[in-house]
Amino acid sequence: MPESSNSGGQARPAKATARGHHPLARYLATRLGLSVLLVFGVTLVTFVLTNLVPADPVQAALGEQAAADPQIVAQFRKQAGLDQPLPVQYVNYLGRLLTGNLGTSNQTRLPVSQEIAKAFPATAELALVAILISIVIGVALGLWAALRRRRAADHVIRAVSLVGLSIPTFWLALLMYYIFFFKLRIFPGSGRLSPTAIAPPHVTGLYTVDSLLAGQLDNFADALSHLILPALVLALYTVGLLTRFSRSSVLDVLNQDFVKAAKAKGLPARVVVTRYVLRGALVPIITIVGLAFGSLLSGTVLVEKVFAWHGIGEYAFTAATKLDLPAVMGVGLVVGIVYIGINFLVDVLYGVIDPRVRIQ
Amino acid sequence: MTNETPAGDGAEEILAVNDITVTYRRPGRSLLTAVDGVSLSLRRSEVLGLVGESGCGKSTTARAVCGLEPLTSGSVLFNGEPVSPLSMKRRPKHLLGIQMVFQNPYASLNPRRRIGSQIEDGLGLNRQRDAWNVNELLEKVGLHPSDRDKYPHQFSGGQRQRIAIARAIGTGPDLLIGDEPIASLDASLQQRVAALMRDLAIQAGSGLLFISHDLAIVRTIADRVAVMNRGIIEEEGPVDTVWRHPTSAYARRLLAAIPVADGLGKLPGLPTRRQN
Amino acid sequence: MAGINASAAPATVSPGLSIRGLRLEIRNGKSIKTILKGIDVEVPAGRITGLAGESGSGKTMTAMAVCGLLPDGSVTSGDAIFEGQNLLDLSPRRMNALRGRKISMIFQDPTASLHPMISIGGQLTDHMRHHMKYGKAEAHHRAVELLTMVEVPRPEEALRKFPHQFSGGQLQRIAIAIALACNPSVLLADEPTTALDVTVQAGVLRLLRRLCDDLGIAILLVTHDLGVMSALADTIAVMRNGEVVETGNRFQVITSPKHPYTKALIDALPTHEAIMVDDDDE
Amino acid sequence: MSLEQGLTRPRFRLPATLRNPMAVVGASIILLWILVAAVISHIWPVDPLAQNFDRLLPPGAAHWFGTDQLGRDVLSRTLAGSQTSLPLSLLLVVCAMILGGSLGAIAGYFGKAIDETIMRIADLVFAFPTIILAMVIAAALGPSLTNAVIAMLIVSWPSYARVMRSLVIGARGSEYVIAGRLMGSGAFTSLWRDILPNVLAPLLVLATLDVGTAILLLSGLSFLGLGAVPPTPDWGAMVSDGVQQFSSWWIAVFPGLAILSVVLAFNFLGDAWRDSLDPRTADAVQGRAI
Repeated sequence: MPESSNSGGQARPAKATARGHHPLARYLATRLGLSVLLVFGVTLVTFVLTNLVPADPVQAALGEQAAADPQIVAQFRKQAGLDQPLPVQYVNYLGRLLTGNLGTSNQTRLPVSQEIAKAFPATAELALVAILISIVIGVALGLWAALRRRRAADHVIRAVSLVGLSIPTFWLALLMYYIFFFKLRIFPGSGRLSPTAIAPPHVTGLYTVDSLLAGQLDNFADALSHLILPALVLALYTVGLLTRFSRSSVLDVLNQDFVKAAKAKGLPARVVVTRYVLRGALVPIITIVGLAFGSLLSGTVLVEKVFAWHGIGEYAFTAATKLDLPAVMGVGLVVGIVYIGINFLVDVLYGVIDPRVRIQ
Repeated sequence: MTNETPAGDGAEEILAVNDITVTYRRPGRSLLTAVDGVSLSLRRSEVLGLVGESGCGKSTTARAVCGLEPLTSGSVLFNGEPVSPLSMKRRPKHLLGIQMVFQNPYASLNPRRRIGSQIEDGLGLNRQRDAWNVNELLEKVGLHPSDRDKYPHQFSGGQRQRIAIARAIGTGPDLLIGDEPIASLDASLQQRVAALMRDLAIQAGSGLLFISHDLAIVRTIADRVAVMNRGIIEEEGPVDTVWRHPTSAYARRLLAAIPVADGLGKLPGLPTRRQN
Repeated sequence: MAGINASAAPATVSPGLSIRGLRLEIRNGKSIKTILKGIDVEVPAGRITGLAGESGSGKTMTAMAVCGLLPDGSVTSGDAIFEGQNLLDLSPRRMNALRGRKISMIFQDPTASLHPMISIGGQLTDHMRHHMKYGKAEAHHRAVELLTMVEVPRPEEALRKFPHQFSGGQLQRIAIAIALACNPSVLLADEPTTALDVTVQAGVLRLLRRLCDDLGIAILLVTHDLGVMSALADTIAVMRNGEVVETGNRFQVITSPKHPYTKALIDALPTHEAIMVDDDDE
Repeated sequence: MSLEQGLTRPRFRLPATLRNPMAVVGASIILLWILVAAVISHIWPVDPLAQNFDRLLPPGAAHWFGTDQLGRDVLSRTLAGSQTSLPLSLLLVVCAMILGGSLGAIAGYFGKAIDETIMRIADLVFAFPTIILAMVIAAALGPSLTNAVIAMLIVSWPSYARVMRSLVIGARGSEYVIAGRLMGSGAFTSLWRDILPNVLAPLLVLATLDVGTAILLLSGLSFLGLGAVPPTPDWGAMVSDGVQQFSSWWIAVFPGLAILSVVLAFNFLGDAWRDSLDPRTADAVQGRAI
């Protein structure tokens, strides 16, 4: 029985299932738990910043004139629950959040949640297109640079990606708008649609998708042409980020023995790259895509204003410049939760892609 | 350093490992018992070889003896006193007499300090102040005194391992542990480095616990040998007895599997009748 | 080193591999490192030819040069004759067509040389389908056959599993199956058992011997372990610093080495006198 | 056999880094801007705050970079902008590195509850996109450069903590550190003598690259009106002025170029440095790319 020495290895998987649950399910449950915990953390941060940090939250909420009247102040404190102990205030705050109440904007006197809900699809559309552009271009450039490392293409791609990481997004937005709209008139100007166009019937809130669903091809073309320039500007930083990281992830994989082994099998270079190298680099690349989403969401705050793109970014910009605290906090909270959700999705993808997570 | 008492029944026992168990909790998996009721003892100027294949728990045992691995049950006594696990605090004085030489010669020395000062750290612990000096130690391990001002990366793997041995011996240990100290070296060096470790340990009057997967080399330097498999000690005894007349099935299988460089083209065997 | 080579076995005309005067330099910027200084080794079919030496002696590079997987900036000269053509002169395209088909390779650490995210079945069949133009069913059938041959238990099930679900010894058997998939004539084995435990190693060594004898493959065994060498190789070439210092049949090289370096290597080994394997005494 | 390549510790090699042309370009631009911030902008003849009636003048002989909506000289304001951006970003990075590095080292070395506490706080910061959190904090604290820097410190220490923690955990288990502990060194000696010197280089690379990020973040906050308060000359605020004065491109273009040049310079330097520490690239002969 020459096999007897190896049979020990077979005992391993059998033992592993001792604790029951499917490994992927357990993994996902852990990640979900962590995400929920983080969401609570995010609410804690916004609570602390709204209620404790401003020198005088009452004045921040009421404005200077009303805050001078002690009676109004006292009534406001009572109404807002500010006379209660902090933990109670936090629980009340959570309760309000659960009912979708993010407070009222100091500027517009409208509920913040309502305004954010209105702006959300615009930003989602922009960010999704930008991340798609970033993934396609960034991963391709990173792969190319890694395969041609230390040669001309690598050096050029490196310089380009570093420029992408160094350009201030808000400045680039202004510059592109000036050149391509104001001077050259290649792209349409601000907004999500031309002033004469009528928005497609609301389904997803993404104009490109909605117009296609409604079969309005002109509207689709119009929405797309408005989308391209801001999406490209927004994507430049993340393209740089993804290029750099894809390059180093691919280099890591190229140095692995299994790539050498795949080449020793005589597989064509194309197969080695797509089947062995890219798949090996996929997990780190997906991680970075998750992070890149964060910088995209940050970028929208700096880009949307310039293109008059009525999304969360523009709302946040206006709120920040006007020091509209409830609105700023609302944006922080929503964007934070969206970002946590995206990173949870990344974790899910991880589990699906990597058999070492999926099967024990 | 001239203490060359041969290992005998009269020599004092420095290490007593009594029925220790070490268990790990693997994330999301069942418990892993790496060491399962191991007992060992070691006297001054004695060399005990601990042999087994990867994952058998021999390194975990070595680390538990140093206090690097918390015990699930059992006890380790060093010079009659229990070995406490290494915490964030300084290691208690009475435990400084246990020193270790590690497997990987490229990681066993601080890359940013001269080897001379690293050896001096060890000398600082020696109760006999002038037992050794750096130059002597370097010469003992076959290096030149002028090497003391060099950095680790200027040496080969074998040389680094000798430096690590010099540092450990310099402390004047009662117990020296080698955790696979020769596994990363070229075959032609393994025997020599192992013999050097034995000679220096005996010369310094300390006991040597030598962990290795290579029974053929352990045999040449150890007085006694313990064969470990899946966390338990399958067989223990004087090295020649285990080598010539192994009684446990595992030890026989291990011995039979060692390819012998005899030029005969004999394929290492797998005993055919293990069932009994 | 031609003088020492006199005792080498005469070159066979069979589909083995014949390495003559192999030189390798690696150029990096202005620095030129000479890795191999004229290697002569015959790797006849149906025999195992050992390439021994310590780390840095160039034994692995010799194998890599033969299958054309060298680092950037490598320049080779000399001959590596296989089926009447010099492998060193082949275009990358033609070399790629031979690799994994006629000349295949196994590596030291099977946990690293198999892709952790591709199933065993995938890694065992992709080159078959490319080289042999097998269909899905044909490739699957052959894969099961191969796993049976290398004695991996429950082959059908194993094909669906991933590398992390196997022990090192099983993985090396799988790697050997991958190497043998397209019926190669030459197998380059680079330290095939170094990462394995001795008891597992014993099984893999026996497997390699059996495959060599049954299939008549020419095996080039690269290892630093003279014990493994003595157990498996029919002829042994000892390398040092990019040169072959001694070649001869197994028994002669190990029991009466001619070159002082070989002698020193053998003397450094622990003696095995009186190793007792009481196999048959009950 | 591959042990040697894998485990040779990265060594501190600035000179080798500076042989890289990219690093030379980066270092030169940085030196030039330091000179501008420390000397040239102070002795520049035109007052960056002086307003005149020649508003929104395009670049010309009198005003090389033109004038803004209040008739201030864009060139002298761009030069003066370096006085806030550069020192504040450098200060911020140094503070973040010390704060985050220490916390990360403590978390990594001591583990357990300390580690959990520190890293969960870090995770919380990472749960927000950077500018969003900085914006939220700066808005709560009120607009000023100091508050912007405080907000940035809060958002930037965790990346150092994470990197430092993983470096320390990697080094903590390495054999020379354990050998040191076995020879009786306490936790502090072990950290200071055995671990820190061996993990410092990657941290410094991160800091170099982070100066660029800090400048982008600071100017971003100023662009949002949460940083420099008018009339302080600040690059981000100047670009913001350009959004209002759309057709006068020069108001925004020059300060933007200033930001780009400094950030790019730090990125060039940091990237070249990282490259020289990278065993994969330092050791160019490793196997042909496909």
